[in-house]
Amino acid sequence: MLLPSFGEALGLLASGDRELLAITANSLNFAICSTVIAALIGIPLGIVTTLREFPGKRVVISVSYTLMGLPTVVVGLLVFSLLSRSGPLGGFGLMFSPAAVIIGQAILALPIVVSLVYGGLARLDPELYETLITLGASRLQRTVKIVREARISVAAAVLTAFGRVVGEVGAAMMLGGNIRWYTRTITTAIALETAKGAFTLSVALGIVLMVVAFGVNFGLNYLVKLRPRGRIL
Amino acid sequence: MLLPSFGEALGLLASGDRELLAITANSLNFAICSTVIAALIGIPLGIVTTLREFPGKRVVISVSYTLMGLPTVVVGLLVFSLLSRSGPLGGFGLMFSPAAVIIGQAILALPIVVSLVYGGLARLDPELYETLITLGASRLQRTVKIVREARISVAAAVLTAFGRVVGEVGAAMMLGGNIRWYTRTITTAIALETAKGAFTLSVALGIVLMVVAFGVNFGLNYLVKLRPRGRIL
Amino acid sequence: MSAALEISGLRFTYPDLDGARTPSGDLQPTVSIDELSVSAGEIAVLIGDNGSGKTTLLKLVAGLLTPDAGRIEMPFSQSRSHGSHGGAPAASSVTTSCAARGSAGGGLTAEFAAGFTGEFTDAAVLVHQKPYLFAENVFANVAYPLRIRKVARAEVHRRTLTALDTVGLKQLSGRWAPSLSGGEKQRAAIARALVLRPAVLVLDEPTSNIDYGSVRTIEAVLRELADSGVAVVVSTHNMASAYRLADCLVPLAAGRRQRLAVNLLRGRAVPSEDGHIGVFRTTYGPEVFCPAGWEGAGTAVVRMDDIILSTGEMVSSAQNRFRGTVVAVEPIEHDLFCVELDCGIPLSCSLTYRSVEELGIASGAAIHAAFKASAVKLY
Amino acid sequence: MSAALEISGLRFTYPDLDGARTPSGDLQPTVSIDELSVSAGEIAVLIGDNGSGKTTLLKLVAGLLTPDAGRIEMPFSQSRSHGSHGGAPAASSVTTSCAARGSAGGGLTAEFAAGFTGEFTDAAVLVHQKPYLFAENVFANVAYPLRIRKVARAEVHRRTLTALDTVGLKQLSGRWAPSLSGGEKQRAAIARALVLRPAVLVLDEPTSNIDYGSVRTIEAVLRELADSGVAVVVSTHNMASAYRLADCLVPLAAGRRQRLAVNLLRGRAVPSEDGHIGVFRTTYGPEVFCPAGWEGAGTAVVRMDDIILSTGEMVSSAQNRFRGTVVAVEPIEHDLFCVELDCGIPLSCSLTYRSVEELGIASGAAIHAAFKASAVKLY
Amino acid sequence: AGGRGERDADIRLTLATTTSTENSGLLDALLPAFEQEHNVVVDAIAVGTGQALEIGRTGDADVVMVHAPVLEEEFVAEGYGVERVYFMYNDFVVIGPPADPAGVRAADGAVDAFRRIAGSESVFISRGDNSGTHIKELMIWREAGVRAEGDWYREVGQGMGGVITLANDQEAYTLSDRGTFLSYVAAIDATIVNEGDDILFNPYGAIAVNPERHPHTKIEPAEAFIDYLVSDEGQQRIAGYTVNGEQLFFPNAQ
Ligand SMILES: Nc1ncnc2c1ncn2[C@@H]1O[C@H](COP(=O)(O)OP(=O)(O)OP(=O)(O)O)[C@@H](O)[C@H]1O
Ligand SMILES: Nc1ncnc2c1ncn2[C@@H]1O[C@H](COP(=O)(O)OP(=O)(O)OP(=O)(O)O)[C@@H](O)[C@H]1O
Ligand SMILES: [Mg+2]
Ligand SMILES: [Mg+2]
Repeated sequence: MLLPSFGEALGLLASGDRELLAITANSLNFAICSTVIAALIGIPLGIVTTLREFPGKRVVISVSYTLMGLPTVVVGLLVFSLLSRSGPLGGFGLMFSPAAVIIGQAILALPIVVSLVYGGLARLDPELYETLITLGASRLQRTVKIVREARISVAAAVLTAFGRVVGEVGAAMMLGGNIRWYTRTITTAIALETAKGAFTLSVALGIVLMVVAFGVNFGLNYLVKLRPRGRIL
Repeated sequence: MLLPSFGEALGLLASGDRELLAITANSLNFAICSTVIAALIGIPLGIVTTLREFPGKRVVISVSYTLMGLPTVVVGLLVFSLLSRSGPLGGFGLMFSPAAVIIGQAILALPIVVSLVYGGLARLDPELYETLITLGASRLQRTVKIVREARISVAAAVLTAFGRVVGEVGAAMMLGGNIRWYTRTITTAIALETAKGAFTLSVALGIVLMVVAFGVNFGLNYLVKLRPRGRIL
Repeated sequence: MSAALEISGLRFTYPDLDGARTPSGDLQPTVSIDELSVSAGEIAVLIGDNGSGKTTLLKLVAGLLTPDAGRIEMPFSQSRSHGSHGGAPAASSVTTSCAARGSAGGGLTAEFAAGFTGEFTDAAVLVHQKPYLFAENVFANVAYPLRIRKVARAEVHRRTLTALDTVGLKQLSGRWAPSLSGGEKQRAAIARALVLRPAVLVLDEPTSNIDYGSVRTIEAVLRELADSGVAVVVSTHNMASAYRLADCLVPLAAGRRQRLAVNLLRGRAVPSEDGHIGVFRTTYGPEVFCPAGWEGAGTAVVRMDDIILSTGEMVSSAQNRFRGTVVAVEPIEHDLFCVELDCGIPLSCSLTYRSVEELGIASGAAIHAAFKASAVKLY
Repeated sequence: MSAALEISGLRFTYPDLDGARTPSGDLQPTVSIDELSVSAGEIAVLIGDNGSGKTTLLKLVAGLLTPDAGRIEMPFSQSRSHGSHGGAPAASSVTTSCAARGSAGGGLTAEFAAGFTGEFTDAAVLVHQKPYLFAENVFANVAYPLRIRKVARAEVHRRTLTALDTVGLKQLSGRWAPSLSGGEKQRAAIARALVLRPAVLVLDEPTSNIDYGSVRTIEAVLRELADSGVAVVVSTHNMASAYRLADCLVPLAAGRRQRLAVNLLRGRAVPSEDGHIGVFRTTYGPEVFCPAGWEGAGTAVVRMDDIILSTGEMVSSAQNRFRGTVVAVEPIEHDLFCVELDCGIPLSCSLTYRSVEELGIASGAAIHAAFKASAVKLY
Repeated sequence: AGGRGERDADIRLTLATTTSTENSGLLDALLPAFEQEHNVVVDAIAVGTGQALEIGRTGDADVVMVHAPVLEEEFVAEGYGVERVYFMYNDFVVIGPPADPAGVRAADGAVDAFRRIAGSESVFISRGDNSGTHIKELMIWREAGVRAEGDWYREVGQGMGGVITLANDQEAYTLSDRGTFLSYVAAIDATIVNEGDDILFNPYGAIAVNPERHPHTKIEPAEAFIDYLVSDEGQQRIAGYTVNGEQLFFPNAQ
């Protein structure tokens, strides 16, 4: 009885409801920006963690895995304490703006990217690294090539991070403030409708979210070819 | 100003505050149960997805990756619509109980396990699979061995799922109801304290969560030896 | 001898998973074997250039690839069901093809059809060209196939150590397998197959990374295994090893069997009185003159090109002169013919059409054959 | 000839990352080379049993492993900085060891010290035993090292196709590299190293999976490369290939250089009048009798054991008889000595202590050496 | 921590309530005595007003305790609730930046205050979530005859705490219940700029879920609970609950 028809949700989207479109655009915008930031920082970090030996490496890896589970409200609180008017970065007036959400979500995404990139690279053939060294690839060139060879893992890491942030509500709510027409995302809208007791609408929004996320996902999958020929069991 | 001292939080834990211990126990209990359930179902699913060719495989993988981003409130709502007194499984009276939380969290964890196990196994040497077939390993034996060989990836998948559920608040809140002494978890407690404006206590609880999660993480890492000798770049 | 492995009408092409990436125009099947049978106790050796389809054929035999058509039978296999693997899109076409050939094969046709989906693994065990060793120690690797068969602990221990000893790795049994050297890995993989004593043992270039001395050891092991009734199929690029091992030498090119271009004679090089020349006593009885200094060699190889035929007795520097009869004359390619002789030892030689005409060679004709001692290569 | 690669006092042991998994008692270094130098234009061939340390030594030369002690110098390398890799825990001890030896090495000591952390990669390129090909097509694999060096497109194209042609893979240039056969992969990897024309080319068992015909092609390529001034270091288990290639044959056992047990003579087997016996014209001038039928072979190998010495002229069935002088007498092991002779061609033979005593062999003594034609093996 | 301890009672009563009762700490002061006396455990589920009522509708709660008279009446009228019982009230306050740019402090009552805010187009934060507070806010706008629209009127869809934080950060006005404002007052600059108007009266009601709709609901303990709320003991406890010396809720059982 609570489950809306899939059609109902798509109907909402298709009807081009201006508010729904704006909310959806916000969700995508925040998630994509934060994932890109996290990827730009996290992929190199994951590679360094894999390729370098340093004291405490195992602890670093464990910490990174642990931070994947960072509760979104905690991230929200931390960023809040930085960006709020009384915080050290209060002067920029970033609180309750898209920028604040993106910062929070990037922080959420970062350990996911680092951990999963590490996890993927750690399984690469050791000879790949040696081959690159011996062929004289510079550090940057090695990195690029390793990422290309491990593109399944890297793509999976990025997709996972994207999925995580697009579906998270804590940081978006705390940092964006769920301001209508400005920082409201699908997830904060869902939270709002749920609090209103409008469960059906919530689920419909959830379906919209999944459809949108699936689109992004499928596109990226297609791009990196999750199943390169001859490298799969 | 919002950041409490780490010591304050640890002090709470160390002082053995009965309620904090109960909340922490709940968090762990729910997260571990749901992760175990998700692992028992998801690891075989991930393996099947990797090893089998079937039509629409790519779509299945994309869907699985997409579901990783399933917003927790949506899962909460879906499970609510099933377990609610007016839902099909209402007769069991599971709503607002630990069981409900565990079911919801297991649903959240499942696509994570499946996707990441798939991602990990897809990079295994194709010769491993052929070797197992030719040595006459039964399907179960092959599965066991493949998991052992890919234990880094599998452990990473399980850890990621654990991290995700231990830090999520939507399902725990919707399905458990944040009932004191019963279904209150660290994350729902954080949400409560945040709503109360007790930011300092929230962050302290967040730190407790991270410490606990780190413990579990480190233990598991140690168990599977994230860095088996000679297999790392 | 009964065939332990029979192949007929086998066709296989790699599915073109990604057309853009494969060169076009290469439409012939990767493997196309009309007939091949290996008896229990026999060693068949596949030779051929890179890309000629050796590995592909071996994987087909081991059930790791599914033929597009044709059949592979292993009458001695006690097939054990492990469920299917990899999907069997061609299974029905295979069955049809089997049915079309009626009862010609007898034996295990039904099991066979299932076999393509992985059920005769107990019968045919493959050792890969680049073996995969599990991330555990060497002993555990070699013991694995026994352990999964629930063999008793003591028995596992005994057989594993024996196998390790056989390949000369006993002292490394506690080592972490991924840290072994290239050849050590290959030997560990061979040991892991040996512990199973399968009906058909399939090895892909088993000695390619193994040191010279150990190659002989592995050859001896394979021979011993064959003598105990196992059918062994190996591929190799080491021609000396191929000549020494082969009961049946199978040259491949572009996935097809080629005609053998040499005569392979078993026997023993014995000390001769004359220091300049050696003597090779064939298993058929007659002796062949050969280069000196190879005492003990067990195989003599004479290229078909190197044998000269004539209708009358020849006077030449060719030490080896035989009288015999023509058994068969078969065309090889455009201008060339293969003439099979019985001279006490079977000999084949290749002739141009003109020579066949001139000498009037036909089945049953009497003939003289000659070849130089230096044309005999010993292994 | 100037040395393109000079190794001295080299010691390396695999760090015992996980003590529990390695067998105890194996405390000697994995590689321990006191001295080895390879000139520009020379081919050095490492031979030895599995686990003797060939791969380890090659990786040390290629800078992929960091020595515990000793030095590896490559005076011709134009070192290019790629930053360090893998960390260099032993770097300081290496430098110390270099300093201790003073200016003996000359040249690149400073660059060298840095070299261990990955900077002479341009100089020494390694082709792995199990090459890793990138997940892209063959052409892109081979072109990769040029592309990262920002070589012009047309030049990349030309050099890549040349290299592919050299190893006989031109027609597969569009193929998806991971789907190549074993030998095709190895050839692609060799081509990928060839395009760089490095000062020192290091190949680990480059022909182990390559077909018989192509082995000769690869050998010819390596020789050509050497002739163009490259120092080539290869390991192999193929003794024939080793004999044919080696300007300097380096037998290894347990990581240490061993004394060579054969005489390696360069020259050419020429047709002889007598059909029973062949003639090998050495580059030193004198001819050696050898088995017939090997016309064209360029290498003759005589085991040191097979040479008999006497003080007076011998009458025997041994066709090869030389007069010469003893150059050196050195103990090999307990009872054995190695006697180096100059007989127009340099020859070494092994003798027991008793024989040395009886024949009164000492440096400068005149001596007669003899060996049978059949003791000469041609390659 | 109150006297409620391990969950050992046989009967469990599910109470769906708005967050204000739990967040303010009132429940901890109110429930233990009842639980002990009746040997029940009250599972308090603090959610949004709409959600609390929805949980009641689906039969997943036995008692609903909210402060949205209109919605409550609808709930009872639909037959989900047995009877709506008022048992206490508190009040709303208008809060705003200390500088008070709209001059709300000088306003004559809440309706005038809202008119001033709209007139000066000072930023006003609305909860926009159909909660009791939101409904009250809309009522005041209606009374003021102002169409709340435009850049200055921001719907944020958060709980009360979030809205206060946001209003404080944006130096905006908003309507809050007194209890939640008091728990934030120490951490923010915003202050009460208007209070005491009759329209700001905020009555809380308790409704037992109708067992005719949901036979499994525990009507007896539910009614016992409502009886307890309106009993002398309950009323005294409500009156006696203070935060920082300030009384938050005022008993008003008839
Ligand atoms: N997975 C694959 N997909 C497409 N083509 C393949 C695949 N594997 C092998 N081939 C091609 O099939 C042909 C036969 O390959 P195969 O591995 O059987 O050769 P081989 O005789 O074992 O060669 P080698 O001596 O180099 O090991 C080759 O042209 C090879 O490139
Ligand atoms: N990563 C490693 N960790 C520990 N020991 C190793 C490692 N790699 C090689 N070894 C050991 O070091 C020794 C030398 O190995 P190496 O690979 O150099 O031998 P190799 O001469 O190349 O042998 P092969 O002919 O089999 O390739 C062997 O005993 C080997 O088991
Ligand atoms: Mg092959
Ligand atoms: Mg090696």
